[in-house]
Formats: sequence, structure tokens, C-alpha cells
Amino acid sequence: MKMLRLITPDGQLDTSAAEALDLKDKDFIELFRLMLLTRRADVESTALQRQGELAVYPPLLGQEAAQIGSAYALKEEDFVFPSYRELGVALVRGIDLVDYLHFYRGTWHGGHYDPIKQRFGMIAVPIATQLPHAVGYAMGAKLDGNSLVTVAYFGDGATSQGDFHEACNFAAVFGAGVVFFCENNQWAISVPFAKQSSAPIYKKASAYGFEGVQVDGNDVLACYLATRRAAEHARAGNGPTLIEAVTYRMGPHSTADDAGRYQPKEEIEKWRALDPIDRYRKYLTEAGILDDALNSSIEEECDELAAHIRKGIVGAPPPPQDDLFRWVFADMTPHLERQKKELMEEAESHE
Amino acid sequence: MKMLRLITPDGQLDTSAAEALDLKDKDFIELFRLMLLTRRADVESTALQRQGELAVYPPLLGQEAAQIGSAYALKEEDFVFPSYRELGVALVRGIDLVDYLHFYRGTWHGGHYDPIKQRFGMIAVPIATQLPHAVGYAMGAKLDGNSLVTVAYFGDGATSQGDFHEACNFAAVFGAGVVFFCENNQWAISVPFAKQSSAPIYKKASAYGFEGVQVDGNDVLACYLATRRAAEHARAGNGPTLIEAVTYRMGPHSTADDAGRYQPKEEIEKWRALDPIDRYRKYLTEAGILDDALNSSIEEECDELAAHIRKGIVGAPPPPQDDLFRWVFADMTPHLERQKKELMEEAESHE
Amino acid sequence: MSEFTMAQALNEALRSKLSKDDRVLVLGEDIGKLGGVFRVTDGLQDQFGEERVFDTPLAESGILGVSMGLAMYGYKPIAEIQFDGFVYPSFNQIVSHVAKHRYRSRGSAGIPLVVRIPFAGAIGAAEHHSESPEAYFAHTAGLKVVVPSTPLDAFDLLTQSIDDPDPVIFLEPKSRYWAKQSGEFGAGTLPIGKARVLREGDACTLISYGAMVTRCLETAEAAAEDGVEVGVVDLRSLVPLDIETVADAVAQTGRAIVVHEAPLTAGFGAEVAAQLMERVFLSLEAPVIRVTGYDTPYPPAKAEEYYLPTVDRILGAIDKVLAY
Amino acid sequence: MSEFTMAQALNEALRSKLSKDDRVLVLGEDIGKLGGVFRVTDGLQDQFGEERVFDTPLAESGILGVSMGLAMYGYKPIAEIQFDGFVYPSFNQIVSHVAKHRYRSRGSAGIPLVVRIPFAGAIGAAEHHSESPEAYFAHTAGLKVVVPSTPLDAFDLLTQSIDDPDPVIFLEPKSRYWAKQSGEFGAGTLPIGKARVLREGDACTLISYGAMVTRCLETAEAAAEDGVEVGVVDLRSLVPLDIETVADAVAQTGRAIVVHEAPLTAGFGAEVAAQLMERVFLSLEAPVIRVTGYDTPYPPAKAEEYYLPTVDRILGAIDKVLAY
Ligand SMILES: Cc1ncc(C[n+]2csc(CCOP(=O)(O)OP(=O)(O)O)c2C)c(N)n1
Ligand SMILES: Cc1ncc(C[n+]2csc(CCOP(=O)(O)OP(=O)(O)O)c2C)c(N)n1
Ligand SMILES: [Mg+2]
Ligand SMILES: [Mg+2]
Repeated sequence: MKMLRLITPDGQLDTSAAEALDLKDKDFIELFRLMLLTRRADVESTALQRQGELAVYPPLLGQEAAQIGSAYALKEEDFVFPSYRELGVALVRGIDLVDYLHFYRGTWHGGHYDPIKQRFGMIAVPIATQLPHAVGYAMGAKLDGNSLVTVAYFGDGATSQGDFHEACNFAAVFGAGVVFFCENNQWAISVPFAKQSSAPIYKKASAYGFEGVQVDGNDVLACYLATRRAAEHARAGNGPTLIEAVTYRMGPHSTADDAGRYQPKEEIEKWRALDPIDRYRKYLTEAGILDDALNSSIEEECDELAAHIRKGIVGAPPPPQDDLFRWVFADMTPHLERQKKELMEEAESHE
Repeated sequence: MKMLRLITPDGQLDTSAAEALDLKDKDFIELFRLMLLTRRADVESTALQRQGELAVYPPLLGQEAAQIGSAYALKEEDFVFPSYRELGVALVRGIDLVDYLHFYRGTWHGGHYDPIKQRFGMIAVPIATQLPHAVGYAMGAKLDGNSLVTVAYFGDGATSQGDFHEACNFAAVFGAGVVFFCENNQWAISVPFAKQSSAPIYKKASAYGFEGVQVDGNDVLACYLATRRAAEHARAGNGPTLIEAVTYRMGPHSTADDAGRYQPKEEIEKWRALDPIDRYRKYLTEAGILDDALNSSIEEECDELAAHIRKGIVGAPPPPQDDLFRWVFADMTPHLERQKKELMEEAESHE
Repeated sequence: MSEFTMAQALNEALRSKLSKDDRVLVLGEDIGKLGGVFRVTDGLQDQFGEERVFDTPLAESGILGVSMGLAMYGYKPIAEIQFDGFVYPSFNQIVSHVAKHRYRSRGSAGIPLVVRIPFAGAIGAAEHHSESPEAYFAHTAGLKVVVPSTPLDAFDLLTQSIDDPDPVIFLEPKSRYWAKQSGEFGAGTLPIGKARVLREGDACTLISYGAMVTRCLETAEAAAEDGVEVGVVDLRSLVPLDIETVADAVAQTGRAIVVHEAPLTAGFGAEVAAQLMERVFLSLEAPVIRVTGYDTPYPPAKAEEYYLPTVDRILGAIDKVLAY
Repeated sequence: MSEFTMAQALNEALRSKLSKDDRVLVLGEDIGKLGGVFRVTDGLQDQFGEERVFDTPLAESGILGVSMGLAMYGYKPIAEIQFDGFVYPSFNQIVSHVAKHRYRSRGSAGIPLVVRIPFAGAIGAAEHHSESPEAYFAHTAGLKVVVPSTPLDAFDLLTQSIDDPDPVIFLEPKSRYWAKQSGEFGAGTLPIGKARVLREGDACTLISYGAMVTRCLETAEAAAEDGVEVGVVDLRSLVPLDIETVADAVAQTGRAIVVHEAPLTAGFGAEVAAQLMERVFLSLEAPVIRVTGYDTPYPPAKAEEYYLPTVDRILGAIDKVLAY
């Protein structure tokens, strides 16, 4: 099977393959706009962490096409189950990135958005644990006669976890409408994919009896097309698909990481030439879809988004103390009331 | 890929394929003998449970060829990691079945044999948990320059567990010399394979980059050959193989089960015609390898084995009370000494 | 006024909930056609169909994970774990997600999920079929831990657990599945979080839950024959813990013994003992002591009688606190 | 006489064991080239090679499962779990196999295995990186649970854990990784199972382990400034528990406070309190109380200071027991 690619690294579109896209110019532009906004927000977040405004942050630099292309293929009713690196997907889902980044500031574990209303689950740090949630949610939709689709995002390392296996198997057995979207960025912190698994990720789908496809993860159009097809397949009641988006982690695993210890410079350079935004910009420009005016208006938007994030995060207050106890249970138990009282009294005694 | 089969259900040998076996007559006879001994011991164990001498027992009726054929392909230094249904494998490994059956009598959790000396691990009840042990043991052997092979036995239902997946992946990544031998007896208690997974078991190996083979699990020669090949492959340092032995659970899941609630009579009848012992007897007889004299001497041996089991199990004493504390740690902690004293004193006070 | 076993009472609770609320689902291993290895789900698939009562692949982490997803969608899954010893593969999903989801979502996405687990020993079962994991769950913030000891309470507590907006670990004492009781289903009104005083007694108070409650009542009978009146309190739920009721009882007797099958060290008895010391220290005539399983793995069937708290061991403990 | 951090001490213990015993292996996620996220295994792969110090795929159940197989073969695996919150996927392997194997094999196949886990909070980490799971393991028969509080003890206890014939859950208080101490490696002779009295005091006894030991010492300093002398005992291992040393100390003061980060309910503090009540009941002037994390999930970084026992909270507890 050959990897799905619509735009070559030097920006040439495979026009015949591209017919399947049927996207309008505004869509082509929107994809570009979202990738730029994502990159800016990502860079801004890294900067905020360096300045001590975020506790930690895992950059998605280099993975913009995989995230934007896939997320753009979803409908509003669809439900996304992210890992911890999907800021780009959150943006597409219309989440205020300030609310999202409160997770990384350490203001609140789920950030400040409502996962159910936003149809974008909370950040899942324990690797692969969100996959069975996506399956269960899709099983529920099917049972309810609802044609929505769920998408689980995860990394290459996540494919080693038992939860990946159990989720794929449940999805196949129950014909759940799930898209398993793997961002293979070649690294799991310091472990290269070669030491993670001995088979290509897309091939793992055959163990469950559904289709696995490999796409150029730095090609936003290929990621869009593969995801739209998988979503249509699921919507039609034909069950899950596994998509392996072959991309690369251009930054460190997280701001706490020291990638210099293990990530080869040459490898980074090799992938820099495959940058998802550069190639797409080249195509859009040559196709006459993107001009300077548009470019600078998007740049402006990026500045605004960065400013918005900064404004919302810098110096944001910690949660009030009683938030610690508010949501352990729907109704606070007498025991927790006592513990809350204890904390509040002690707090006052030192004011 | 087509299922490996050397003897048809009506006892016809595929002579060309059989050349690969290079077994002597005594081996052909030994395989037969072991299957008969196994079936008798299995039937006897079920009877002992009915009489209240065993707490519970999971019959392997119908799976004799899969167990004997595979186990016969191993060398003494190889290490077996069984589930809970491998009485036949235990027999081949030279374990006194009385020691084995003490697990099911409830005399001791590991039975009464030494797993390390016997190179046959203790019964593993939690599904699929023994698979990573087999991988780790094989990793150790490789590290130590030891060419031994490990074999993990498990059922079709076990393939749904995360531990199956993690074990296969570790084995592939570390090139561990493991044979994953799955006895697909079509049922996981009341759940038929169709509801367990949507892909054939042998195909799951492709998710890890090693070979998966499907064999007629009721053909003792095919099970032998497939396992010997997998073992040679592993011994040569080429890593793991997954073998799916297609067989059938002719009895209930265990003596505590009421299979009548879910297992179709017709299905059982269909498989009865495929009985592993009948077809092999037919072949051996027609090939002139088996005659009445031999037959009756084996029958005699079976009677002796049954009598031996009965003698060892019926009325066997419970463990002494202080065994409860002896092996929690290598050296008993003062805390456990106190608890032991407490129990012993209380015991005496009521004698 | 009919007589029924705890297994039947649980089956009835599931049946009534499935008929009243079509968001209720029952899933697990062998709970469909087979009706569960203890027949607690017997007949439910026939009555409610394979969509609402279904068998899953053999994978507990998957069962808990998809149950969580189903709950997020709006269903009320009731997941069965076939035996106590098989809940551990799902521990990560329970501790890292199910227990924390309401909290991390600032209240917007609670997980109404009941995990039914046949638990504890005394039925001569094979290894891994007699574990008492309650302390693991009681120590995990965000979970309720409920343990019935009688058929009627089993019906009430399971019904309440299904109605509960939060995840409930529902531990079914398997040695009591066949215990009979007669009465009216749902007549009980005692909610989760309230302990029940089953017997008054001025000499000392026995505190327990699950199957050991019966042991305690037998012990109280035996003690009464020697003229010693001991009270018995059934906790019914470990989280929330009704320490008030327990403390009131102990304040009167000044002596307490906590009984459970689980190992002693860091078992739930330690929590009860510690909270009693904090609350009624000055009324205590003797230390609160614990009669529990030993700090060993659960032993083989032929040895479990040595391991489990017996009437004699509890009587011995009573002598000890009375002599103190 | 050099100065070193706890991370360096642990690294040194691993290094010396790897060089002395070629059956010792180190495995886990990112412990090779990267040297572990806390650099505890820094340089070990370079020195001992990829065969003895190796990265694994990202699967904790697999890590524990293969470690058990390696141990059965005759190796002494030291498995690292990257963070406390990520040990749960391996819970089944630990509880169902690692802890029980010597027992079920009647002593013929013990599992000498060390599971290193950076644990607990106070470093402003993201969710799932600040858990205190010690009670889960302390309640599991067959496991030893060891927790150093200083660099020197970290060296000694890790060395002893590697020498131990049984599985050891080795909990490294991550907020202490950078704590410095000077002294001689291996000079310590106090074995696993012995608590250490770090400070004498007649007013009351503080009992803790891991990072909270430092909190207790700070509290003792503060109390001393007000003329109140409180003792501090470092448990060092929860299983085996050196209750004798603790009880002796408390018998003298008559007042005790147990401090840990883990949630209160069914936390290890309950065990210490319950055992103290059983042993020194008549010497107790006040109930043994606990200063712990609350019964909530571990809070976000910006709120952890509310959650963790502070010097003020411990001082408040001291006032309480003294006023009792
Ligand atoms: C169960 C679990 N184990 C370990 C970790 C620590 N950890 C966080 S991210 C990570 C690597 C994940 O790699 P991958 O799945 O490829 O995703 P990526 O970070 O590359 O996007 C690890 C080991 C974790 N979060 N959860
Ligand atoms: C982790 C775990 N979950 C559930 C069980 C209960 N159980 C025992 S055997 C079994 C079915 C196993 O089926 P399969 O793997 O096909 O093996 P078979 O019994 O058919 O040989 C189940 C569900 C268990 N032993 N372990
Ligand atoms: Mg990755
Ligand atoms: Mg089967």
C-alpha cells in the first residue's frame, strides 16, 4: 500500500487525486489559516512556559497539517478524544485556547472548557487511555441511532499500550464509528519508532479486521481526505478506520525535555525541508489562491490570537481553595465538607 | 494463507507434506500414547471434581492434539508458560499430574511441582498475563546466550487482552524466542470467537511484524510440525511466531459451567466428527503402526495413570496452617511471625 | 411477601432499572446468554435485547474504558467484572479516568457508572476468585464503594447505585449470593452513606460489611449465650463512610472490633479504627482492634478457613477487649 | 566526603550494583540515552551497554510482565515506571503475579525485582505526575514498600532493595531528587524494615516517610522556637513496618501525628494510627491524628499548596494533640 499524498514537499499538487477533495478556495484558505494560527499559538505557548506562565507545554511544531487536516474533516456533532498535544485540533473545534492552556498552566486539570459542549474531550495524559472512551462514545451513538463519529488522537508510542489494542478490538467487534488517528511523529520522548514497534502502524488495523491507511502527515490535504473518507465510512455504519499520519516532532517532547540528548540534528534538518506549512503555502501561492493581502491579514489574526492567549494566561489567578472539593462528587459528602472546612479555617487563620 | 493440515479428518496422511516431519514410528506412537493418556487423565479429573475431590476443573476434551503435538516439539531446556487448561502439556513436560491437580483441588495455588525445575510455569488464571512472562524469560535467555525457547499457551479469548498485545510487541522489538501458541477452541466461556474478534487470530501477528500461522488444531502432526518450525525459528535467533491451532472445546468451560445455556449441540456434533484421536488412530492403524497389542498396553497405562491420579488426589490432606505464612517473603517478617503465632495459638485453643 | 436470594434480588434490581430507564445498559463478560457466572444477569438479555445487555470481548480495561465513553454519551452503564481478581487490568481506567472525570471537568461531565464485582472468599474457589480489593477503591478519591450484606439491602443499594450520578464500585459478597431473605423489594429507605445497626449490645461493638456481617451476627449470638451482649453495625458503604452512626454505637460500648476478609495492613479496618480513635478517644475502654485476613495472598481453597475471620477469632477478640 | 543530590545517590547505587552483579538489569521508558526524565539512570547505558540498560516500548504492563520473566530466568531487573500516575496499567501484573509468585511456587520461584517509581507531588507537575500510590502496594501482601527521604538513605535503601530476594516497590520522592547531602555512600547500615528516629522530642511524635519527613523536620524546628520539642520518625519502609521503633517513641510522648501526601481515607496513616492504638493505647494522651492530602484527586499545580500538608497544618495538629 502506498502512502496517500496530494502535495509533494515542493508544493506540487497531484491534480487527479485532488479531485476527490472537492473543496472550495475558501476551504483551501481556511486550512492554511488554521495551520498558521496553530503554529503561532504553539510558539506562543512554548514562550509562555519559558517565562514561567505555563507549568509545562508539549509543542506540536511540525504536526500542524496532521491536526488541522484531520480536524477540518469533522462535523460539529462529532466528538474528539485528544491526547495532550492536540492544540491545533482544539483550535479547529472552536475552543478558546486560553481555556485549553489552563491545563498546562496548572489552573485546572481539564482546562476551563466544557468537554461535552465543545465535543472535545479533556486532555488525556495516560497514554492510549482515551481510545476506549472514543469507542464507547461511538458505541453509544450507534445504539442511539446517531450517526456522529468519534476521533481518537494518539501518538506512535501509544500503539504499544494494551488500551490501544483493546480499543481497536472493541471498535471492530461492535462496529463503532471511530477514526483512530495516529500522529506518528517518529518519537515517543526519546524512543524512536524503530524501538517501539516492528511493524508499520497502519498495518496494525489488519489485526482487528478493519482498514488502516497511511498518509503523509505533513500534507494537510491528504490528512483531510483520509479523515473525511474514514469519517464517511464510520457515519455510514461501516465501523472504524486506523489512520497513520507520518509526520515529525520538530520540537522537544515537551518544554521539560532535553531532546538534544537523543534527537539527531540531521533528522530534524531532513524534516524541516518537509515542513507542512511551507509546502502548502508554495502550492497556494502558485495556484493563485493566496496573495499578499490575504497573507498579511492572516498574520494579523495570528498576532491577535497570540495576544489573546498572553492576556488570558499571564498572571491568571489560581483556583479558589474550595474548588478542591467542589467536584469530587455531584453532592459533597459530609466527610469532604469537614475537610473543606478544615482547609478554609486554616487558610483564614493565616490571612 | 491456507491452514496447515497433514491428516484429514478421515485419517488420510498428506504424504508429501509429511516428509517434513521426519519422525520415527516410535514418535508417531508416542504422540498417540500421550493423547490417550491425556484424555484419560482429563476425564478422570472431571470425574474427581464431580465427586468433590477437586474444587473445579477445566476439561481440555477435544484439544489433545493441539497440546500434545505442540509440546512434543519442544526440547527439555525450553520453558512453557501455560494458562489453566494445559494438563496435556504438563504431562508431556513430565510433571506428575497429581502435583498439577493439587491446584484444582485447592491444596496449593501453584500445585505441588517446582515450576523452575520442571520448566513449566504455574497455572496462570488471569487471562493473557503469562504471555509477557514468556517474553521476558526468552529475553533473558537471549541475553544469556542461551538458545532455549519459551512457549506461551493461551486461548482465543486471551487475544482480546492488552497483555497479549504488549507481549507480542515486546517479543518482536526484542527478537525474543517465543512461540505464542493459541488454542482457538472457538469459545471464551459463553462468548463465541465471532464476538471476541473480527479478524482471524493468526493474522494478528502482522501487527507486530512476525509470522502467524494457522494449523488444524485437531491434527497432532500439523501441530507438531508448526511448533517445531516456530521453535527452530526462535532457536536460530529469528524471534517469535504466533500459531493459531483451530480446535474445539468439546466439554464445558469448566466443571462449574453450564454450557447447555449457550453451546449449540449441532456444533459439538460437527466437531465430534473431527476428533483428534479418532483420526490419528485411523491413520496409525491403516499405516500399520498401531496394532491391538500396542493399543491394549496403552490402555493399561491409561488405567494406571487414572489410578495414580485418584490415589494421589482422593482425600489428600489440606496444607498445614503455617504454610500460609511460609512463602510470602524469603524471610518471614516479624509482623507475619506475629500473625502466624496468633493463628497457631487460636488453632490449638480449639483442638 | 416472597423469599429470594441475594443473586435474585440483584437480578430484580437490574431488571427494574432496565425497564424504567432505557439509558441503563448492562455489559461484561458472559453476562448475556449465560446470565453471568453467578446468574445475576439471568434472563436480562432475553428481556431487554442484545443492544442493552451485551457480552464484551475479554478485556477489563476495555470494558471500563468503553463504559466511560458510554457514560459520557449519556448512558448509564452497569459493567460486571466477572470476579474480584480480574478487576486489576481495569485499575488504570478506574483510577485515572472514571474516578477523576467529574473533578477534572469542573462538574460538567460526571460518570454515572456502576461496576459490579462479585468479591471475597469462602466459596472454595480457585486462585484469584476470592480477593477483597475494597481498600484500593476506598483510597481512590472520586469513587463510592458500596457493599451489601443482605438480599433486601442488595436490591436497595444496587438501585441507589444505578441512580447515583457518580461512579460506584459495587461489591457483591459472593458467599452470600445464595443467602435467602423474605420481604418487600424497595421497602428499604436507608440511602448509600448510612450504616445500619443490626444489633444493640452494651459490651462491645462489632463493625463490618459484606459477608463478614453474618459472621459478626453469629458471633454476637454465641456471645449472647455466654451472657455478653455485643452490638453489630453493617457499614453498607465504605465511601461515603457513616462514621457518626459507628461512633455513636462505640461511644456507648467503649469497645470496638472491626472485621473484614481483606488483609490487615492498610485495610479498611485501619481507617475505621483511626477515625474512631479521633472521634471517641475518651470513651474508649480498650483499643479498637481488627480481626481480618492475614497479610498473605488469599490462600488456596483448602486453607481459606484458616485465613478468614471465624466466630472463634472474633470471640477471642471480644474477650481481649473486654479483659483490657 | 562529597556532596550529592538524591538523584545522584540513586544513580550511584544503580551504577555500583550494575558493576558488581552482572545479573542486574535496568529497563523502562526513556531510561537509556535520555537517562530517565529525572536523570536517575544518566550515563548507565553508556557504561553498561544497551543489553543491560535498555528502553522498552511504551507499555507498563509489558514492562512489569517481562521483568517478571527476566527474574524467573535469573536476572535482577530494576524496572522504572516514569511517574507514579503511570504504574496503574501494570497493577494487574504486580498484584496478581509479582507479589504472589514466591507464595504460589512454595518458595521455589521468588521474584527479585525492584520497581522504581518517582512519586508524590510538590513539583508543580501536570496531572497524573504527583500521585502517592503507596497504600495500594502496602495493602498487597508479598510486596515490600520502601521510601527514602534523604540522599544517603536513598543509596542504602536502593542497594538493599536490589539485594532483596523479594519484589520491592521503591518510591522516590521526586520533590527531594535535588536535595543535597554530604557523607559517605554505603556507610549507613540501617536495613529495610527499620525506622529512623531523626529527632527526639518529649511533647509529641511526628511520623512520616518520603518528602513529608522534611516537612516534619521543618515543623519540629518551628515548634522548637516556641519551646515545644517534638520528635520525628522516618519510617523508611512501610512494608516491613518498624512499628516497635515508632511505638517506643510514642509511648514516651503519648502523642503522635502521622503525616503523608496521599489522601486520608484508607491511607497508610490509618495503619500506623491503628497499630499505635493497639500497642500503646494506655500511654496515649490524645488520639493519634493524621495530617494528609484531602480525599480529592491530586489537584492542579496551582492548587497543590492547599492540598499538601504544610508546616502550619502540622503545627495546628500539634496544638490540637497538646491541647487534648
Ligand atoms: C501510561 C503512561 N506511561 C508513560 C507516560 C509518560 N509519557 C508521556 S508522553 C510519552 C511518550 C508518548 O509518545 P507518543 O505516543 O509517540 O506521543 P507523542 O508524545 O510523540 O505525541 C510518555 C512515555 C504517560 N503519559 N502515560
Ligand atoms: C483477566 C481475567 N478476566 C476474566 C477471567 C475469567 N475467565 C476465566 S477463563 C475465561 C475465558 C477464557 O477464554 P479463552 O481465552 O478462549 O480460553 P479457554 O478458556 O477457551 O481455554 C474467562 C473470561 C479471567 N480468568 N481473567
Ligand atoms: Mg510520538
Ligand atoms: Mg477459548
